This record gives sequence, structure tokens and C-alpha cells, in this order.
Amino acid sequence: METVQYLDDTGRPLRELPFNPEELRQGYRALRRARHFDERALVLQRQGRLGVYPPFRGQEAAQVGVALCLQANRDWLLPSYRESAAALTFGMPIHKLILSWRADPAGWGAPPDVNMVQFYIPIATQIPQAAGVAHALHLQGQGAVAAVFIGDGGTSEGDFHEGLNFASVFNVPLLVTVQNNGWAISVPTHKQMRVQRIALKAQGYGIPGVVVDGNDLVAVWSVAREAVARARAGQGPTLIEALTYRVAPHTSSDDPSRYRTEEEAEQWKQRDPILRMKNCLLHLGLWSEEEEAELGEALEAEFQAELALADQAPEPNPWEIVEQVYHKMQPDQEAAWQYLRGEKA
Amino acid sequence: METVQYLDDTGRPLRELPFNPEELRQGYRALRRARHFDERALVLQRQGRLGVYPPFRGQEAAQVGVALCLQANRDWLLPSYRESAAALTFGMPIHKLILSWRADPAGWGAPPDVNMVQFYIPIATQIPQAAGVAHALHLQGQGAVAAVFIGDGGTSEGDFHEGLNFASVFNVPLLVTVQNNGWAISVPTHKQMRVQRIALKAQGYGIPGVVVDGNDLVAVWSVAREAVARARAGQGPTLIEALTYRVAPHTSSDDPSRYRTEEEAEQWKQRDPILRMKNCLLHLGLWSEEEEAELGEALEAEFQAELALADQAPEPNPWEIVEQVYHKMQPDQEAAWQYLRGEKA
Amino acid sequence: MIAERETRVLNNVQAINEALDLALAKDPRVLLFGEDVGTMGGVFRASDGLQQKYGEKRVFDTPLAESGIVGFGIGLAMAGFRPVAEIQFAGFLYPALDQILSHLGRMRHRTRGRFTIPMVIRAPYGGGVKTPEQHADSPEALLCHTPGVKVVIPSSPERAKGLLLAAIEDPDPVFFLEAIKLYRGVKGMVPEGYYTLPIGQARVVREGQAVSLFCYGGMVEVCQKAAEVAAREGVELEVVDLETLVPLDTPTILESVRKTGRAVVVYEAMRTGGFGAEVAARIAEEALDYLEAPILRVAGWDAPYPPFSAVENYYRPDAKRVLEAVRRVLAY
Amino acid sequence: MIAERETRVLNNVQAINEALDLALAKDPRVLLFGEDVGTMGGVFRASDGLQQKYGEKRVFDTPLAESGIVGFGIGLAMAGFRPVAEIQFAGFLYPALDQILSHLGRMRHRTRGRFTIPMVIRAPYGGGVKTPEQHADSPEALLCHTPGVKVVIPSSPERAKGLLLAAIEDPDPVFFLEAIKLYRGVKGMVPEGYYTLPIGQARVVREGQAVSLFCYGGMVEVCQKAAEVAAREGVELEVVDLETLVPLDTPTILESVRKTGRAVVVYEAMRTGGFGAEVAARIAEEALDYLEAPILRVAGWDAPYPPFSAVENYYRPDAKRVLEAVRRVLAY
Ligand SMILES: Cc1ncc(C[n+]2csc(CCOP(=O)(O)OP(=O)(O)O)c2C)c(N)n1
Ligand SMILES: Cc1ncc(C[n+]2csc(CCOP(=O)(O)OP(=O)(O)O)c2C)c(N)n1
Ligand SMILES: [Mg+2]
Ligand SMILES: [Mg+2]
Repeated sequence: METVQYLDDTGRPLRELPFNPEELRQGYRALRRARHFDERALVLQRQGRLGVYPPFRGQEAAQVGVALCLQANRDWLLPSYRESAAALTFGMPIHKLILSWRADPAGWGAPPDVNMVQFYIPIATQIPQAAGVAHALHLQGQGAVAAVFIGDGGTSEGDFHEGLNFASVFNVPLLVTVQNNGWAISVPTHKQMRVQRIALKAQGYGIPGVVVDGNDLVAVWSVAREAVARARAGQGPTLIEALTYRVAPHTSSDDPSRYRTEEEAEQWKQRDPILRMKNCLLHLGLWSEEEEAELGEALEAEFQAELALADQAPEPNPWEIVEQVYHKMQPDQEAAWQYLRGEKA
Repeated sequence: METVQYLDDTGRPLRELPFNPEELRQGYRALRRARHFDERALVLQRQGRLGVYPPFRGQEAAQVGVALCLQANRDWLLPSYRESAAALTFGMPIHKLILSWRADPAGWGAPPDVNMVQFYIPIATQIPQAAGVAHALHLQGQGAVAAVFIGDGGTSEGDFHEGLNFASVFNVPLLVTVQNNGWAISVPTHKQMRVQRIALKAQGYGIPGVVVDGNDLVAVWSVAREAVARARAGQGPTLIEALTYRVAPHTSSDDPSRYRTEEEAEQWKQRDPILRMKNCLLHLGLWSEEEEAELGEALEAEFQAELALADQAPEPNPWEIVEQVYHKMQPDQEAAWQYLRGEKA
Repeated sequence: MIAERETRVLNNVQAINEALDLALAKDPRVLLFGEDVGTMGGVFRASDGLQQKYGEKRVFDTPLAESGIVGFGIGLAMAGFRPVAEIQFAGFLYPALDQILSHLGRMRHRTRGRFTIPMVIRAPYGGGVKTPEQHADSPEALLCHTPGVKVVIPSSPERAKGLLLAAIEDPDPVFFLEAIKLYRGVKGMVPEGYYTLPIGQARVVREGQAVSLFCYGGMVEVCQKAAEVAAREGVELEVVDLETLVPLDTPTILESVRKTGRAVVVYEAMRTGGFGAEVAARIAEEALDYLEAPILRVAGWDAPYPPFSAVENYYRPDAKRVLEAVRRVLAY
Repeated sequence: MIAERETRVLNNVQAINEALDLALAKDPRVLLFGEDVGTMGGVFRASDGLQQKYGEKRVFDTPLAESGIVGFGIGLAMAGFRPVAEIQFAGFLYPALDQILSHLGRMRHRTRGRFTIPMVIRAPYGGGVKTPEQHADSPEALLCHTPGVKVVIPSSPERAKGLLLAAIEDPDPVFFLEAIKLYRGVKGMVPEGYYTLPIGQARVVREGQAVSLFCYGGMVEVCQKAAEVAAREGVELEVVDLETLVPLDTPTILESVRKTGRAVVVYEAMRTGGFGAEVAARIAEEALDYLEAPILRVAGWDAPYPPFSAVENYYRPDAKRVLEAVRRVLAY
């Protein structure tokens, strides 16, 4: 299968880009914003101010390119743990994301105007659910779409298959983006599946499957834009395989040296999606180092303001454990709640 | 995808047949034997001498063609409830099959020299298990293969996907035959999946997928023979889609008039696999009506002898309920056993 | 109010069909789906005629994939619908247990109420009608050990109708298990029109002073039969139909035990780890002083439900076994 | 015999790793597999070094699919191998529950012994170490309600090693749940070499006259801590480590209750439908006359295990909550 690409490995455009200058600048800013978040999050994690954190470094373009095509108050996003960049770009406030990775319940519910379901931890369960959400959107007839993400490893789960089958049978407006980052923790893609291209699996469902250079924002964005347009027009789901690489460890608890070489990661760092996009803009004369510096400062200011918001959130109370289990507390939760309030002997 | 076919709809060979005359006659006898069993089983069922029975009428060639390639004491068969014809041809004694569909535990264990796992009732669970069996056979290095069956409906289950993925990743000696009989109870294939050909799904696993006329014994047999040869040679699994039709109801409790037309079934009856094979033999001068009559008598005699064997089996005892739960009865089963023996107050 | 309505004699399947019909008519967000639910009206005919009446968008067949069905329903529910899914037999809930355990009951909690799952999952369960392997399973204990879901098991047509309508109105996920044995085996007067019955309340279906029998679903008729036999010998058994297993109506259970001092818990699932253990544990925790005899359980044996009809009645509790337990607690 | 061996101090992961190593060395039919089990040696390092030692045929990584892993293992077992599968966290057993409930424990029964599944499924379970959502689940009750499987939960390195070797030798499927909290949190003397410990026996790990605490896995250290505190106040608690949940060693449980007259059951799974209910039910069934106080349960609340570390210690039972229950039964 052919891999859709717009930029070469250094970022030089290979052909005419299907976005206007302002769009391209907007795309780059979104990428940088994601990278900034990831870097800061890792710092917080090391300071003990975040729980286990799954970084996405290297995968920004694959996530941002899709999220840029979505409208948070209309479309839906169902991300796995890896997709903080997609969440951020989609519209999740940074302080919510921080709280979420702090495992603070205050971070779990998206704002009312952001249709994002909390990051999925069990692998692949989001796929059938996304098919259901997309079917609902279709029935509601407003042209909204759902977008769901999964990793290369996740494609092995039965739910990936069942979800894609439902999506295709009901012809729902859904984008399924597989971030093929080469690894599922320590298991390389070739031990995960025998097929070379995950997008080939789309043929088994009778839906379009596209392979895209996942480190090329322009490519991901344009492929996603087409898929979203198709979906909005009632033409059903698309499977997008974004070829990318997890430059960072699996999570903040992982040690990648146990299973892969430094060289492999180094090679991929050369194809860094942010560098490529920046070079593209520079090449087209759409960006300057001044703007770069300004952007860095703006992002840091934004992050710090959001961090302050997150830090203001009160510590979760023990009795919150049994809240929001049912719409109305049932007797067993009520008893536990009373106990946890310290009102029980 | 092209459909492998050797006989036209009337049974006339379309090209040279890859089997010698004795083989062709053997194949026909196996088909007739299967049909005979199915007919007698339905009679028994109507007489109340069998439990719920899932007939396979119309699907004989799809099952027999595969089973003819297997050796019962070397290879393995993991059938779903629909595959009595495969079981029979593989080597399961008829009285065992009768007992099995009588839901008598005496029918559940295959003889020691028949590697058949009891018919699977939950859909698709047999696929990952078959991959495991096949991997074991591969590790044991005797060139044995496993064969597993599933229906068109069954391909929607997650286990179908997980099993095929394991089979392909570990490159195990496995035949996966999908009997696409057009229906999963009342659900037609086009509501089950969007893709036209199930064999296309093989591409998602990087393994060969073949479409075959499932009512053409020669075609199924030759495709299966090739797949078995590949598997024995360490070349991994094959997905075979046999296009066929369930002429009978889903089970003895089903009323197909609720969901499909008589005409549809009638059309398929014209393509009856037994008639086609008989015509093929007649055409090639390999069969006569005398032989047909003799065969009929022999099959009836065999069936009656086996039925007598089955009828001799003692009624199951209540305490068998808790036997064979563990290798050695554990205290809770022991207590139940004592109770069921009537030895407890 | 219900008392004033016209009633007709219906069996359980008819009552359930009527409830589904009324729910579809009342609330456009209600969607019905599952394997063979549409064209065929379900293998037990629970949705008979409903696709014809409400169209393929509201009542539809799905691919054969239980995890897909539940996951799809979760998505529909999050996005504003009121899905009512049928799983063909409760023993085929197993492929969906990941969706159920990981998300169905947790979504409200893990999104702090931002997304909720007002979904009903119906499934026939239990034995007594000579079904094949796995078709007689009673997996209610697994569902009851799942945070955030409710579990309802009706035992009569009137209750089935009202409870199913309540389940569909409920803002949380509800499992609605229907005893196969009762589908056509039990008939009763059913009020016409739309009505709901409260989820979370146990019912004393027969009053008595001697022993409390706690049961649900298909075991209610077994216990009532046992109570009739005992009554002929002058022993008055109290039969409590739990009806909702989660949230469990502990006060009604305790009240009954406080009155009779003797408890027998009856269920057809395998004994170890069955929901009856929870009932017994709650009694042992909160009504010990009232107990005049051990709490006995009459249940399926610790073995698979036997698919061979010849002996299924030795697996599934019957009035005889219930009465043996009654005698033991009375003789204690 | 074990007593005579050399011992070394190991933690639980090391003891488990040693058991796996010995099993691979002893029996060529033993195969080890699961997600990240091979190259990486498991996310908790339980199989560290074993692929290097025994090669990729015996110790291997699988695709990310739990139903596939269990189904594949069932097939390997039926065809003559002794599979030892790792499920990365017990909360990820859920996608495999169909294979588990439908076949793992039923294959012997449904083939009348023609095919058997001598398979071990290991999984880390439980909380206490600030894991993400679903990584602290304790689903043992679901497994215990499955016919035909055994469920073992060790609480110390010595026991873990001997029980794991026994599980691998066992001709039936065995779940082997390993408390994450104890992986590195507990060290102990472990005998060298190959030895097995009996499955199906509970152990009195601390004798006492006042109250019996029934517990397993990660709750054993909690109960021992409670017992230490109580001892300082002159109250001697008996701590019974159930160790094997199925088949349950009921006699040892009853003996302890007959001695103390008071029982508290401690588990970290959600309370309703947890395995502790089964323990309580058995006591209420067979030792009622000895009870001087209600049987109390100290368990997780009926809610998902909280992934926010700040409050997990309010969910997971600790010595304080155990002692509250002890005081209640003593004051009764
Ligand atoms: C059902 C389930 N099984 C196992 C895990 C543990 N686990 C978390 S991430 C992961 C690897 C996922 O790999 P992939 O899908 O490629 O996504 P990536 O982490 O590379 O983004 C595993 C095995 C899980 N979260 N859920
Ligand atoms: C997991 C599971 N879900 C549902 C069923 C009920 N059921 C039995 S057969 C069947 C249809 C199967 O259709 P297909 O796979 O096409 O096989 P066929 O019956 O046509 O041979 C269904 C839904 C089941 N046995 N197992
Ligand atoms: Mg990956
Ligand atoms: Mg079919």
C-alpha cells in the first residue's frame, strides 16, 4: 500500500500542500502546543506532581492532524491513554488534562462543550463504543462525526474487529486512527501481526483504509480531512494507519532499553514531526525564529496558568469514591458514604 | 475474488478433476453418508429421540471436502454445532454423534483415536483454541494439522479475529473453513458484514484466503488438500470461504419462513452438492444407479446398527453431573455426589 | 392506580413484548437491537412485530458479536439514546463481560457524570426447558459484582412488564434477566397500558411464620410450590421474591428473617460464589440474633449446568430440595 | 523436607520467577507466554531472564489479546502442553472471560475427560500501589463462580513458589492471582530447589482465641498488622490465610470459628458479591451455633477501585478498618 506523504523527511514539501498559509501556521502551533504539554507533563511527573503518564513524543502529528478536523462541541473524540495531544487539540483544557493524569476525579469529566470521553485504559473497548456514538450522531442527522484512536497492539483485540465490523455494517460517520508506533510496550509490530500494513485490515470490512506518514502533519491532516468529509456526507467510516514512533518510554514507569535499541529511537528522532513542520513553514517563508520564540513563551504562559488552575483543585475527598456510581446513591453506597464522612461509628 | 469451481451447477466437470476415479467415488460415498445421517437424525429428532439438532443439509460438500483431507488419529478437528458431516467423515462413530445430539454425556468424548473436540456451542471460541492446538502440533513436529469450522455469522465475533491473528503470527498449521451459508439464524450475511467476500479478511492477517464453491465437493476437496499440504509443510494457516446454503432450518426448533423465502431455498436445492457430485460421477461413467441403491442400503444398515448401539447406552445418572469437573472430585463435588447418590439425608 | 386498569392474561414473553412496544411508542430515544431481534422478533419472540411497527432504525438486527452489541449500546447511550439490547442467552453475555465490567457500570463514575449509560440489557437465563450446553446458565452473580449496574429478575408477567419499563426509564445501566422457564410457563393478569414498578424492592409473595425462602426469577415458582406443599402439612413458609438483586432490598430480607428466624436461599446458579451467598452473608451480618437455625442454600451444584435433559432436574433446585432444607432448619 | 533446605530471602516476584524457572527446567511441556512476557520478562519482571534461558519456543510474547491468549493456551493444553499464561493485570482478564467461563473449566466435563486443560493463568491483582484505572481490580469472585477451575492466591514468597509449582503440576486449570502490593513489598525466606505446597488448604498464620480473621493475598499482611495491634491490647486474633479459594478448605474455616466464635472476612474486591460472601455463607450454614457475634465483612466499597492514589487507602481495607470490625464483634 502507498503511504500518503506531503513532506519529505526534512520537511520540504514534496508537492503542493492542500492547506492555505494560515492553516499551515495554525497546524504548526497546535503541534508545538502538544509538544509543550508533553514536555511539561513529564517534568511534573518526575516531580511527583502527576501519576503514571503515557507520553506521546514523536506522535504529535498523527494525533493533532486528526483533531484539527474536529469540532469539540459537535463531533466526538474517544481517545486511548496515549492521546493527550489529540485531547488537547480537540479542546480539552490543559488543567483538566493535568488533573486527569494526576488521577484526580476533577479531571475526568470533559466540559459540557467538549465531547471527549475520558481516556480509555483497557485496550480496544473504545472501538465498538465509538461505532455506537457515531451511529447515534448519524441518527441525529447533524453531520457530526466521531473519532477514535488505537495503537498497533490494540488491533489484536477482539473489540477492534467487532467495532470495525459494526461501524462498517451500520456505515457510521467514524474515523478510526491506528497509531502504528512500532511497539506495544515491548512487543514489536511484527510479533503483533503478520500483515505489513494495518490499513489492509480495512479490506476485510469493506471500508477505505489509508496509510499515512504519521510524522507528516500535512499528510495526516489532509487524509483525516477527507475522511471526515466523507463521514459527514454519510459515506461511512475510514481506517487510517498513521506510521509513527513512540520516541519516549511506554509510560513514565517503562524502561525501553529492555527491548529496543537507542539507534532505532534516534533514527526516528530525525523524522520529528515538529521539526519537519517547522522546516516546511520556514521553507515556505511562513515562519520565523521570532515567532517561534513568541510561541514558546505563549505556550509556557498558558501552561503555567493552567497548572495553577489544576493546583487549585481541592484534594479529592474519600467519600467521592462512592459518589457517581449511580445517578442517585443507593443504600450500599449511602452506607459507605456515611462511613467515609466519618459519621458512622 | 475468484471462486474455485470444478463442477458446473448440474455437476458437469468444467475442467480436469484433480482426483482419480477411486477418490471421486470415495468422495461421493462420504457425501451420501453425511446426507443419510442428517436425514435420519431429523427423523429421530421428530420422534423425540434426539435433542435440539442443527441440520447441515446442503452443506455436505463444504464439510466433507475438508474432512477427507484429515487423519483422525493424527490431525485435529474443532467443529461448531453445524459440523456433524465433518465429524462423521473425520471418523466420529455414528452412535457417538447420536448420543451427542441426544445430549447424553456418553456421546461427548471422542474415541482415543479420533482427535475431535466436542462440538462448540458458543460461537467462535474454537478459533483461538484451534490456533493453540495447531501450534502444539507444529511444536510436536509430526506434520499434523488442525481444522476448524465457523459460520458467516461467527466471523463477527472477536474470537474469530484473535484466533486468526494468533494463527498467522505463529504461522501454525491450521485450516479455517468459513461456511458462508448466507444466514446466521435470521440475519443475512449482508447485515452481518459489509464486505462481499469473507475470504478478503485473510488479507488483514497476511495469510491466503480462498473462495470456493461450497456445493462442489471437488472444489472444496482440492482447495482443502492444497491448504493441508501447505500447513503440513510449515507454510501456515489458510482461510477458506465455502459459499453454500443451509437448505434446512437453523435447528430443529427454527422456522425459516419467518425470515426467508421458499424460493431462495428452492434455488439452492437445484445446486445440491450430492446431486452435483452424483451427476459428475455419472457423467464420467464412474457410478451407476445400482451402486447408488447398494450404497443406500449399506448406509441404512450402518445407521441402524449404530442407532442400536446408541440406544443401548444407559441413561445418564444424576451423579454424573458432578463427575469430571476436576480430575479428582473436590469436597464440594463430593458432597453433591453423595447427595445425588441418595446417600445423604 | 395500576389496580384500576383493565387486565388481560398474558405470559411473560407477551408482557415483555408489550413493555418494549410501549417504551418504543413513548420515547423516541429507545432503540431495540441484538441478534435476530429485528426481522425475526427474537428467538423467543420478545420483539415480535416491533420492527414492522417502528421500522428498521428503531428495531434492528446486529452482527453476531456480544461485545460489539454492548459496546455499541454504550456509545448510543452516551450520545443520547436509550438502548435496549438483547443478548440471545445469558450464557452469551460472557464475550461482553469486558465491556460490562470495564465500562458499562463505570462510565458515570469515570467521567464524573459527564457521560451516563441509560441502557437495558435483556437476556433469557436459567434452565428447566432442556436447552443445549450453555443455554441454561445463570450468571447473575457476575453481574451483581460489577460496580454501577443494576440487576433485575422478574418472576411474573405483571412484574416483568412494569419492571422492564422502569428499567428503560432508569438513568443507569440495568440488566434484565428473564427466566426461560417462565417465558411461556407462567401466565398472569397484566394491567393494560404504561406503568412502572419500583426497582430496588423485594416482595413478600407469600406470608408465613415458619421459614423465609429467598428467591428470584425461575426459583420463585419453585419456592411457591414448596410453600404450598408445606402449607398442606400446616407449615407456613414465607416466600420473598428479591426481584432486584442490585441494589438489594436488605431491609425486607431482614424483616422477614426477624419474623421467621429461619432462612433458606434458593438459586439455580452454581452454589459457590452464587448471589445467594451475598444474601446469606447479609443476614449473618445483620440479623444473627434472630436466627434459630443455620442459613441454608439450595442451589445448582458446583458443576456446569447439565445440557442433557435427562438429569437437569437433579441440578436445578426443585420443591423437593427446597423442602428438605426447610425440614432441616425446622428440625434444628 | 522443605524445612531442611537452604533458604534465601526473596521477594514475591523473585520467588515466582524461580518457580517458573524450575518448572521450565523440569517439564519440557511447560510453555510460558503472554503480553511482554518474553523479551521484557513481564511488566513486573516475573519471567525475567527466562526467554534467554529457555528460548523463544518455550517463553514467548503474544499479541495483545487476552481471549486469544487463554484460547491459545486451552488449545496447547488439550494437545499435550502445560501452558502458563500471564495476563498483565487481573482487570484485563475480562476480555478472556468467555474462554474462561465457557471452556477453560468445562472442557473436561464436556468431553468426559477426553480433553483436559492443565493450564495456569497468572495475573497480578489488587491495589495499594497507586496504579491507573482498572489496574487494581480484584476479580477473584468471578473466577470462583466458574465451574471446573481452581483459584489460588498466595501471600508470601515461600508459599507463592510452592503453590505455583503445584498449580503447574495440577491436571486442572488454575488461576494464580498475585497481589501487586506484595510483589516487592514483602520478603521472606524461600527454600531452594523444587518443592510444591498443597492446593486446597487454608493456613492459620497466627493463632488466637478472640476473633477469626479470614483473608487472602494482599489482605493477609493487613490482617496480621491488625492482629499485632490487637495483641498489644491483649486481644489475640486468629489470622487464617485461605490461600486456595477454590476448592475452599471449609473445615479449617469452621474449626477456627468454632474456637473463636467470631468471624471477620476481609477482602479488597467490591463488597457485594465478593468471595467473602461465600466464606460468610459457609460459616452461617455450618457453624451458626458457635457464633457469638455477627459475621462481619471488611471489603472494598460498592464502587470502582479509585485510581486516584489520594484516596485509594480509603477503599482498600486497612488494619484500622479491620480493627473496627474486630471491636464490633467483640463488643457484641
Ligand atoms: C485489555 C488490556 N490488556 C492489556 C493492557 C496493558 N497494556 C497497556 S498499554 C499496552 C500496549 C499497547 O500497545 P499499542 O496498542 O501499540 O499502543 P501504544 O502504547 O503503543 O500507544 C498494554 C499491553 C491494557 N491496558 N488493556
Ligand atoms: C456467543 C454466542 N452468541 C450467540 C449464540 C446463538 N446462536 C447460535 S447459532 C447462531 C447463528 C450462527 O450463524 P453462523 O455463524 O452463520 O452459523 P450457521 O448457524 O449459519 O451455521 C447464533 C446467533 C451462540 N451460540 N453463541
Ligand atoms: Mg503501539
Ligand atoms: Mg451461517
